[in-house]
Amino acid sequence: MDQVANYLFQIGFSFSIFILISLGLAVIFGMMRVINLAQGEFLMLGAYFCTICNQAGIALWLSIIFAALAVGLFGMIVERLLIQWLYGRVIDTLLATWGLSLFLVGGVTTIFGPQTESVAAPLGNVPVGDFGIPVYGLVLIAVAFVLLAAVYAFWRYTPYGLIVRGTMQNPKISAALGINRSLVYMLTFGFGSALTGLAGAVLTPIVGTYPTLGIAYIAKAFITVISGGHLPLLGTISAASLFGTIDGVVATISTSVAGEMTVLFVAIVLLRLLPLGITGRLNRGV
Amino acid sequence: MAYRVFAMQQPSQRPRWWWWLFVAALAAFFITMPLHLELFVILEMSRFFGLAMLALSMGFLWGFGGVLSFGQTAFFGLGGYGYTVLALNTGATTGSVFFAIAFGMAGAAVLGYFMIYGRISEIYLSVTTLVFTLILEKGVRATSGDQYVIGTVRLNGQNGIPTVPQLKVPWNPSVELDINGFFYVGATLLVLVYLGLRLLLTTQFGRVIVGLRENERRTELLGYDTRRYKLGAFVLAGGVAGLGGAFYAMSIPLAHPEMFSLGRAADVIMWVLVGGKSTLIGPIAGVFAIEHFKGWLGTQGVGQVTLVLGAVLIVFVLVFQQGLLPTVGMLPEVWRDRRQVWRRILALPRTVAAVDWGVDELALLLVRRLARLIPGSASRSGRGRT
Amino acid sequence: MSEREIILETRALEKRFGGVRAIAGVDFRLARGELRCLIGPNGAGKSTFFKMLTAQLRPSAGQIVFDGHDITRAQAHRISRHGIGIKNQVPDVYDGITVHENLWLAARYRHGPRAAQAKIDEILSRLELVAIADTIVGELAHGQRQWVEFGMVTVLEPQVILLDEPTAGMTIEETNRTAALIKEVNQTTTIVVVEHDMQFIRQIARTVTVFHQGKILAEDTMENIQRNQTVRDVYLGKSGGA
Amino acid sequence: MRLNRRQFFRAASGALAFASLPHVLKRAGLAAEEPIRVGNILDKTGILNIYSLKQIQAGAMAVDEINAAGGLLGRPVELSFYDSQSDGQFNSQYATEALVKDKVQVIHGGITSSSREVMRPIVNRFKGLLFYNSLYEGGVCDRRHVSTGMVPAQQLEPLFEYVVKELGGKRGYILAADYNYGHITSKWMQKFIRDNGGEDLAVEFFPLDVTNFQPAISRIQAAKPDVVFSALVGGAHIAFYRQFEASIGKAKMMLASGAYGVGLEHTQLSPEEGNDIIIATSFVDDLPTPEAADFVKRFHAYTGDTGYVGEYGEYGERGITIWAEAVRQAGDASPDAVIEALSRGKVSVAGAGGQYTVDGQTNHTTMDIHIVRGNMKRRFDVIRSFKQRPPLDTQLVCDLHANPDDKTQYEVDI
Repeated sequence: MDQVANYLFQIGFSFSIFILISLGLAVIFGMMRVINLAQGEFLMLGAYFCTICNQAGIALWLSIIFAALAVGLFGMIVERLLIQWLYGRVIDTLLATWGLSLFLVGGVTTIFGPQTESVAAPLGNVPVGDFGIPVYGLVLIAVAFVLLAAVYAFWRYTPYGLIVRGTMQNPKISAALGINRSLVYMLTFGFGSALTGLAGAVLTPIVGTYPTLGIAYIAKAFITVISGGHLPLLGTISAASLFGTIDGVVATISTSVAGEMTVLFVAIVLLRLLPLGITGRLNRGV
Repeated sequence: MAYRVFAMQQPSQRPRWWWWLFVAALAAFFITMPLHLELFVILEMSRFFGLAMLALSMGFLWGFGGVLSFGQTAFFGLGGYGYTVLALNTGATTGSVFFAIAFGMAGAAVLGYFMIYGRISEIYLSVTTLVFTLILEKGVRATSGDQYVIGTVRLNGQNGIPTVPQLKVPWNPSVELDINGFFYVGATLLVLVYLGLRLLLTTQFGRVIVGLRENERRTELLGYDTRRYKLGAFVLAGGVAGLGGAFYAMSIPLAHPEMFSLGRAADVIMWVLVGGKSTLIGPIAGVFAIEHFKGWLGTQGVGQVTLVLGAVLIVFVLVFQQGLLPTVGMLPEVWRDRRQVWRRILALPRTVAAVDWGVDELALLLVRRLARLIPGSASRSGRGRT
Repeated sequence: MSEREIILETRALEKRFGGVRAIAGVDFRLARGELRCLIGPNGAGKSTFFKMLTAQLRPSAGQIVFDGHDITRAQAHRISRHGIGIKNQVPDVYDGITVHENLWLAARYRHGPRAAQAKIDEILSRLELVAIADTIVGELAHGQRQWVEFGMVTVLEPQVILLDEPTAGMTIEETNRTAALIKEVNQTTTIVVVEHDMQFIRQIARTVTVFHQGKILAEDTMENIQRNQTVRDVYLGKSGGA
Repeated sequence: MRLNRRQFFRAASGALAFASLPHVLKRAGLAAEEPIRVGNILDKTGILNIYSLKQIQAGAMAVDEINAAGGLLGRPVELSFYDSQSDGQFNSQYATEALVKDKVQVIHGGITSSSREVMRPIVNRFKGLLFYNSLYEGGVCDRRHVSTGMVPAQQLEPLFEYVVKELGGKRGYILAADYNYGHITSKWMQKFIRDNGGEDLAVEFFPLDVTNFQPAISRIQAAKPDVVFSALVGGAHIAFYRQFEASIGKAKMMLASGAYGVGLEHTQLSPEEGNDIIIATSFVDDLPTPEAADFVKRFHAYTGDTGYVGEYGEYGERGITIWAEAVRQAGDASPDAVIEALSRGKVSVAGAGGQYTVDGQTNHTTMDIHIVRGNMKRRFDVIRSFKQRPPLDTQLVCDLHANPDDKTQYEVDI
């Protein structure tokens, strides 16, 4: 019984991590088609903002929100300075954001040093039979689900969501309808960045805060969104469920390396079998 | 989209006399180097040769085939490990070099078949190759335990294998090449690889590869089986990268998982981009420039090397798309027409901003107009039409 | 028409994009030697139809038979080798290399190294492109790029040439020249043209097929089509006439 | 000329101490002499530079103090620094550059066993000398390599005797970093658990970039050990100590480590997360000796940084002073003369952590070992000290007197 609960927790935890690291990318790459290789570093910045706020004595949950806002703002600046010149030039975007990624890792290391900073997650654990399940892990799972629902509702049911979806599908028509396209791009990029920053901030009590934090997650985030296919949210959820389950199960029975390698391998095979991703054949939805 | 208009010479043309002169001069420069340079430079150059082959494989595939594969580092690593493991087991170094080439090609063939015959789009290809090289890196790093042995060789995981055998004289396998001998072999092979790829571009195969970059669909509609050509280019580049890996492993001497890493993949892109991806000599120059720069930075204690490299990458993507060599090539012309050029450069950001989503036709046009200012870019070539 | 040999035929050809049927059951027959025009309002499915014939799109259902072979599932390069050449709507050329190199890539495969040069020279002079043979194609005017593509297709010497809007963006003179070229090529080759320019169609067409909402609405001589009330409704209702 | 430019960049970079400033040399009357060149190859940048930063400064401090005291054999010592960026490729590249181009007499450097194994063949090829100032898994038998750090028989043996026998940690679970240090160290750990009548339940390895230890922690919970032994390394692995405290807690299960603290982990964890972790070390700032206090004071004054220095910082001074003593005994700074002096076994210096004596048979160092425990002040309480422990494990397999050409790294077989 407690073994089952433990497995469920491991799978839920893996799934939540996949969701958290990919949700921002689902907006930025899935919707806007901006291939942002600095995504991992946005995650890392979120972690740093959260840590700084927390060390300044601000409550953890408030620090997390600050971090999301700060990274969202940073994302908008990046969009203005860098991305906006590169729309439609996929490979150039990839290269420039790779440069940004190196730059940010170098910059943060120069400013804060290489050492791991920390934020304590003081919630303790719930005993389930022989196992102690960390409360913060459960919080993380809850955050992932709430975030997912919020983003879906926002996209689906608010006028802003509609404007964004329309603009991403056909920017010329939106422009003809009087929508400030450039503004929509900037805000959407900022939104995606804020989601990523939030994810980084939520993760930091578990994984710590250090400059190369993002590098560990970037490949996972991309394969999740790419394997998901052309419906960013639905695709990301389905890919995250698949990969989260594989990772959770394999890592628990074998090692975490085996878990990661299995996920990457499954992703490559999946792309060969479904070149358009899991949602490739669906055509409605977000 | 490639702006080959900046290339100093159209690659499908048969090289002209001055090009042969250039190759000869390059070869002569390499041959005399040990005579007038200190030992350390010779060692450094030997190290660069392996890297330059990696850069060439990337430059050929990306600059001419239009395929941006991050997997070149994977085949580079496969070559390095393939050579090391086989040479340590058998003692035959020359055969192991050939094996390294074959190993790189085999890796490329398997991965390439998966992707190219699966018709994965350009960007998915980039990401898939990236994931491939990451899997290899993680896999190799996880072989620290003493159960991971091939023949008599322990793979050593994270540490790598520092006992890479030095190249021996092919016809007398009991004698190891000394530092100068290794330098000569590396230089010769680099020149040969460069020469081979350069001449390949003038053949039908080469022209179809360039056709793939320019317009894959059209090439297919003309009756070429584009998948075969693409796979051919991919496998060839894999072989060149494998050879580079073997040489690099011998030169430092170490076969290690960093050969597969993200950082290495970033380096390759930087070499090719900085040197100029529309040429084959550019990537080689890029290796020498960037690697020397990086080595210098590390002894200066100025802080994070990645900070500087990241900035360099951004600047080159945004401003010097063509890379250093082609940019330098257009300098005299820029000076002659400086007022006009300035006007155009100043107009560039505004023009780009005005360009519609997804279409940078205008910028393209502008670049082409700029290119027209260069003699030889829209050259009336001497190709004889009978 | 039935006494002439049918070279290209589609049976109940269909293409669905999600829930939309872009091509909704087309039975199309083309006889050897014909010069056929396809017309129809925007979105009628003409370009989609062409793309399915050349495997740039996969049919959702139905069959394509060319010269006795079922080519429904064939790869694009196979179809080209069977003998269908296409000029796409957007000029589909190699922008970064010269006119000569463009034609070389086309001729080399079909004719081998020795014959290729002669074929290229012939096409260059026929299309009056000799003077710009060494110009980068991307720098040419729109009309010239269309001709380069036309040249690439004809140098393949296919049995059937599909031309998707060959005169788009051309001046009146250029259009007239194109019409003459098409007629000339038609001496030896079967041609299908998609066009909007009625003037141009009147110049060249014998039989016209009208597409509407993914189906064939009518197929007749140009004169009869122009008198056909249904066709006029479709055009007037949709795009205000040609 | 070259020196000046380097010094300029060092000063400008701020973080690197100003080794051998010209005024130091002038005051000591050394400016005119031909300098003895020393290379220092450590990670100023890169993912593992936390281990190197204080060592770089301490090494520079030691060189400055030597120069201020009149130099070595009447010559100034010139320190060249190379940033290996936590990437083995640079260890190879800079080791070659230091020996071939800059012609250094000795290289101090290498943190990970990987970086050491990269440099060792190069040092042998160009007949140099490598001082490896880091704790490691032991067994390297090579006359051109000198280890000044702890090896398992020195560090782990007393630790395991204390934890397994005295504290009753009979059932042990081992977590280790996935490279040669972790693999060989985990074998020693298994051996020492068994030697003390305990049971080793499992050994797990983690790549250096792993941060999610939840699956491992659930396996630990299922196995119910008395104690978890860690040989985890680097910034990412700090997450383990955090997740361990959140899921299990040291109130329920003991946690002991061979590599905790040297990466300054305790300064980055919360007091609860670091409290009660038991380690064995050759130096902590909290050692109750005047030598330790003096070293910390000098380091703080030299760098202006008043934080915790720790073992890896102290290694910087230890390496330089031991080498300098060997040069004095040899009367010559060339590698072969220094090696000859070391092999006589008379090189011994009094350092911050006690007496350090290089064993001529193995080129390893005999030193004092202290068992300490993390406290709520993010520091360590010293529990017990062991005087002058020799590098027994390596001595069992290595005899450079008998086999001067040996270059093997021997591994323990269990």
